[in-house]
Amino acid sequence: MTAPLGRRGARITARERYGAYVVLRCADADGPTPAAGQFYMLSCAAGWGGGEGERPFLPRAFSVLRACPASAPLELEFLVEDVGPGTRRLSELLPGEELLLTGPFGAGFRPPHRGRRPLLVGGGVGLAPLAIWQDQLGPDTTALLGFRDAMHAPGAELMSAPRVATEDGSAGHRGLVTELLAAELEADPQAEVYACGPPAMLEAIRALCAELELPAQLALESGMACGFGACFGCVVPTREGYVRLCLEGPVLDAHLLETAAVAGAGH
Amino acid sequence: MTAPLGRRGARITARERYGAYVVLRCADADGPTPAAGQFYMLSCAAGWGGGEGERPFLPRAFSVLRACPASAPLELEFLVEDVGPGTRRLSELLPGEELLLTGPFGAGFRPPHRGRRPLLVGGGVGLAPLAIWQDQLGPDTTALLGFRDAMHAPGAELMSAPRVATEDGSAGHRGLVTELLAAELEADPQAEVYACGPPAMLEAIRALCAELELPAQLALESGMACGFGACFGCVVPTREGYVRLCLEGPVLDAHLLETAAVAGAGH
Amino acid sequence: MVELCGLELAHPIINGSGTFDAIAARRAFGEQLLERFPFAAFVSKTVTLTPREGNPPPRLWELAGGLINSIGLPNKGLAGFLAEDLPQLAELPVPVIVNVMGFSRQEVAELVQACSARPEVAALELNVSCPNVETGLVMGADPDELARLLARVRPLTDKPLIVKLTPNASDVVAVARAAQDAGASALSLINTLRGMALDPRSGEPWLGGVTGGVSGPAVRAVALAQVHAVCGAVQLPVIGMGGVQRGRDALDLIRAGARAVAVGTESFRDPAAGDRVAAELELLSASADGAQLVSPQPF
Amino acid sequence: MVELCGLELAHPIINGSGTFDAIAARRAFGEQLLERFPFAAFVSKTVTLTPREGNPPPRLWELAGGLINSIGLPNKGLAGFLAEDLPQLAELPVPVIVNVMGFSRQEVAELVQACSARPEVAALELNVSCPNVETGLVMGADPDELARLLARVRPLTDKPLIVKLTPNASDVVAVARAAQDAGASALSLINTLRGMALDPRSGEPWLGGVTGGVSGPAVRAVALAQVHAVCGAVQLPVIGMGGVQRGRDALDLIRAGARAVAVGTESFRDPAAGDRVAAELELLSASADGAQLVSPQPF
Ligand SMILES: Cc1cc2nc3c(=O)[nH]c(=O)nc-3n(C[C@H](O)[C@H](O)[C@H](O)COP(=O)(O)OP(=O)(O)OC[C@H]3O[C@@H](n4cnc5c(N)ncnc54)[C@H](O)[C@@H]3O)c2cc1C
Ligand SMILES: Cc1cc2nc3c(=O)[nH]c(=O)nc-3n(C[C@H](O)[C@H](O)[C@H](O)COP(=O)(O)OP(=O)(O)OC[C@H]3O[C@@H](n4cnc5c(N)ncnc54)[C@H](O)[C@@H]3O)c2cc1C
Ligand SMILES: Cc1cc2nc3c(=O)[nH]c(=O)nc-3n(C[C@H](O)[C@H](O)[C@H](O)COP(=O)(O)O)c2cc1C
Ligand SMILES: Cc1cc2nc3c(=O)[nH]c(=O)nc-3n(C[C@H](O)[C@H](O)[C@H](O)COP(=O)(O)O)c2cc1C
Ligand code: FES
Ligand code: FES
Repeated sequence: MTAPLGRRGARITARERYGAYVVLRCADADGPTPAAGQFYMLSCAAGWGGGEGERPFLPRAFSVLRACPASAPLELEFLVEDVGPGTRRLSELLPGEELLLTGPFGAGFRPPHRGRRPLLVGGGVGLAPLAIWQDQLGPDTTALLGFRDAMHAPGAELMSAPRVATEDGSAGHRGLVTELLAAELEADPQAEVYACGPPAMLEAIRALCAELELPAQLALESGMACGFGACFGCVVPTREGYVRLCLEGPVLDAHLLETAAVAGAGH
Repeated sequence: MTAPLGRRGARITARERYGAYVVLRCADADGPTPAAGQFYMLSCAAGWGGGEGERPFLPRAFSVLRACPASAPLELEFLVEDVGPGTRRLSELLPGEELLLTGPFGAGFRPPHRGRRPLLVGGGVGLAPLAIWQDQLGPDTTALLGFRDAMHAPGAELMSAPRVATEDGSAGHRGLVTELLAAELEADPQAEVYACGPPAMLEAIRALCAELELPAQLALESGMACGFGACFGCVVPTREGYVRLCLEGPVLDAHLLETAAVAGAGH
Repeated sequence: MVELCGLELAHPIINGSGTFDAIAARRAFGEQLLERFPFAAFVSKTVTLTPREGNPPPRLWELAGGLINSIGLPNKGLAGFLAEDLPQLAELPVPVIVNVMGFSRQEVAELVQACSARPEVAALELNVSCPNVETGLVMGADPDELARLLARVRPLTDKPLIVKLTPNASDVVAVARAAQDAGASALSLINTLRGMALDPRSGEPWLGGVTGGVSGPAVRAVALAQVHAVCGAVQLPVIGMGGVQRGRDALDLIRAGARAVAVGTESFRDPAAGDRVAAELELLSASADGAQLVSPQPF
Repeated sequence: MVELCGLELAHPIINGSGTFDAIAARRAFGEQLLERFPFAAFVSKTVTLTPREGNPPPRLWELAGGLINSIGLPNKGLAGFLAEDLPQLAELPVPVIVNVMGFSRQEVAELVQACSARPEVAALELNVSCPNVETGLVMGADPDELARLLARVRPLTDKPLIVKLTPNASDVVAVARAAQDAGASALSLINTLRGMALDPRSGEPWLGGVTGGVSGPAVRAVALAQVHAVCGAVQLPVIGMGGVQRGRDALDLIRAGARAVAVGTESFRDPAAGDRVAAELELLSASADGAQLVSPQPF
């Protein structure tokens, strides 16, 4: 999906808390329906600046969590975790206030290879692109989600019947979601993995899938200034050299990567 | 009154509109009761920045409109007119939100000379220091107020029985408040003038009082970064050289000035 | 219409080199990019003689009102640029200015000659912010060094040769004068200010390239001072840039003497920023006293 | 405790010259200023040989994350300072560093000698951001010019002589090396960046002094780059400054090599900023991995 040229306003229509997360819903009257795995660059029409260190200044990248093309105008949902001045300001937005956005940008998920069963694996806010992907693949698609603790576990409500791991054992399996994944893959060698989460988790998944010779599509993060290929800031190293994640990604084939632990990404 | 050392938070307790103006009321638990004519430097605890030109950054100077020492904690009122990014952000503050302030700073009004009748003359937001002064001098103290138009005239409600002039004739005398003043002074040569308003108005008042050889105390404005003598940015030229308005003013004896039209002040 | 060393521009707003990739933007925005191209001319990202991967990430760090970048001039190299990119850039509805940088006079000469030979190229912009590996001097920080460079390359092209100055110089006016005397067609400034950031966790330099260049509103006042000083000292047309976000910022640079204005960092926030700035500028310029529009509530 | 060329400081945070007037602050805040003085040493505003009124107003212009000032060094002159101000500054609970500036080597020599003779003075800071009227060179932008100045004045005092560098130089490291070789006791940087603003109404320069100096968070990254470069090149203790708002900014400068850190513009926003930054810095430094505190939510 190509994006409208220029930044546009989108009114917040709803805001809901899920533990440590906020889901923002907005009306994107002028935008096209995004593909699963695509992202937008978001900022606020008012008060974007003056936080910690006088930031934010640049817009912030957000995977689309959910798109409701049936509604007119198109409604988009984003999942926000407050980790710094940009996400703080965004998570304070109230219904009626205005979001500024550009996008949708980037290359999203590709359908599973013939005969492969899609398996969604997410950590924390990494569930966002998986939710819209599950919407498209169907509610039966297996989803494994990892969260840090009880504050974050409510994020699981955003997907259909996920299996959950928490590091503190407050919900589901005590431990890492990669442990759930390992068990799952052992049981099903026909899986195709779709994953999004912190760099260390993605790298563990990449390594595991490489070992088992399973296809995996990883939605990565890196620091982005523009989202449309203008700044060359978002590059990640691949076997084919640096690629701009905003153009060639954010979803990359795992076999393209020597590592999914991207410098400067994550928090 | 000396000020507490350091910036402190003050919760907004009320916010009221008077036409183009907003009156903010806040609880200043740790501050002393200010003198009439003193001022505070105000900013917002959140979202101070990211407006027009990525400003505001510095705090903004505001005369105290009214102090309610009877209330515990002390409550302060400020009168805000939205003329730029700082006043815009301040005038959006809602009850419960936090103001940051330093002050009270500067030298306020001195009592009238023996046998002199105080006469308050204000233009626009310049009414602020006159309101608290009238509170102290008594509600009978004559006040003449000038406003641009019908949008601004509601500011008159903030003082007791003022006589009003508006440039567009929408309320009171059609014309300038200095016309009311000239008539008043003709009738009463025992007046002592207390004035605050835009530079051109103050200069007209200064010239008039000089001609009539009447004492006048003028509350001036100039661009201020700090409010407590640190930056040397707020100087105004006087017969004795440049003086820091935040320390020696904002109220200056008219006879100290060759002109009250200060470079860079007003909007 | 604005005339810039022979180029006819529809309005004074162009892009800053390296802040808009028209080919990538066409992928992101589709054909509407050509229909509503936001700039009156397109300046390419810096092209070097040989291909460059650029610096290791992270390459960006956000600042108060700006950012530091340490991109490291990734590009396909001269041959790749001329073969693959230039034909695509030629499809843009505006003149194409190619920005080049060499690490020696010989390299710059080759770049200028090869680009100049191509009809798609309307003008050349010389990025002189890098050191000359032969002399150790930053080409654009030393007037004599720059004069020697231009003496070598100016005769090699009939096309306009714009020199993009570095702001990290003790005396940018002296450098500007040297460029004028040596035959530059125009000057552009400012490039980014040298800056740095540390990783809050490790305390080590955050940027893969260790230091980087500061841009955005944070540098606007520095840009205005340098443009004002240079315009007061040379007769050449000047392309002003540095922190432009709004028509009013562009107006400031024009009032300081600039003929055209480039938008850089603001395009990251709004891909149509060039267009918006041009429209705001026109509005401001149209009013007899442009400034009144700026301050909507004179008392 | 921090040792800075012989001075014992209770913590590493001091004020930037010209950004805190302790005498005025005592008027505004009363005696609590002495009880909770926000800095570990007090640096005076620049003192010149003869009294100066300073520049005509307006003197300030707000920027994205900073401001431009064109104050113009108003001061009572050496005699007035020594007679009226110094005795009052001596009442502060911290060492007093006197910042001086002369427009010729002879002027600087007189200032250094006279201040050095006063026991209230713990150290001297030389502001070398102005041109030498005899040579036309900015004393702090040219290594040789600075070396000649220090050769003249260094022998005149046994007290620590801190040289405050200007950031508006092509090669600040070369200037720092020259200062070290010529016997400076310490370096402080950065002073303000040259900047400008126009009156939005008239389009004329806004500041009475036409150009001014940019300070605040907008210059932080530039300051960090210069402090890092200088600390990597000299052995002298360095006082780092430029845009410090929080303990973390001070920590960055210290990690870049600074011994002490000055807070300037942030004191305008919060008169107790020095105190706050010192407390935040201590908290950060106390944690084994100071940085964890910075990023409270590692995934
Ligand atoms: C394609 C993509 C999709 C994403 N989708 C989502 C999503 O759906 N939901 C979600 O919550 N997040 C998402 N993110 C992450 C989100 O963009 C970041 O969390 C956000 O940008 C952080 O901004 P901040 O201002 O809150 O924090 P910042 O402080 O800007 O960033 C946090 C991290 O950035 C680094 N950092 C610290 N200071 C700076 C600085 N000055 N400049 C640069 N880096 C700094 C550090 O590593 C820090 O831990 C996505 C990112 C990408 C690239
Ligand atoms: C002692 C004192 C008491 C005051 N009391 C009151 C009061 O009670 N109520 C009230 O409403 N106001 C009062 N003011 C005025 C108030 O402080 C200003 O209106 C306010 O600072 C404007 O800030 P702003 O960000 O809204 O607008 P700005 O845009 O900062 O200022 C408006 C004017 O400042 C100039 N300007 C424009 N851009 C800049 C810039 N970048 N940097 C510097 N100047 C610029 C122009 O002249 C412009 O017209 C008082 C001022 C002083 C000194
Ligand atoms: C990410 C980024 C990349 C840049 N790349 C180049 C470049 O390749 N060549 C060049 O001459 N200038 C480059 N610049 C400098 C800009 O063209 C411009 O001079 C500078 O950013 C100031 O303008 P701004 O504040 O509007 O961004 C780059 C700037 C940024 C922010
Ligand atoms: C209003 C103002 C006045 C200043 N006056 C002086 C001065 O008199 N002498 C001097 O050496 N530096 C002076 N400076 C520079 C500061 O000491 C400091 O080097 C600079 O502002 C950077 O620090 P900051 O960003 O924390 O303000 C002044 C700065 C400001 C903002
Ligand atoms: S975010 Fe700018 S190129 Fe990818
Ligand atoms: S406002 Fe800073 S000295 Fe007056």
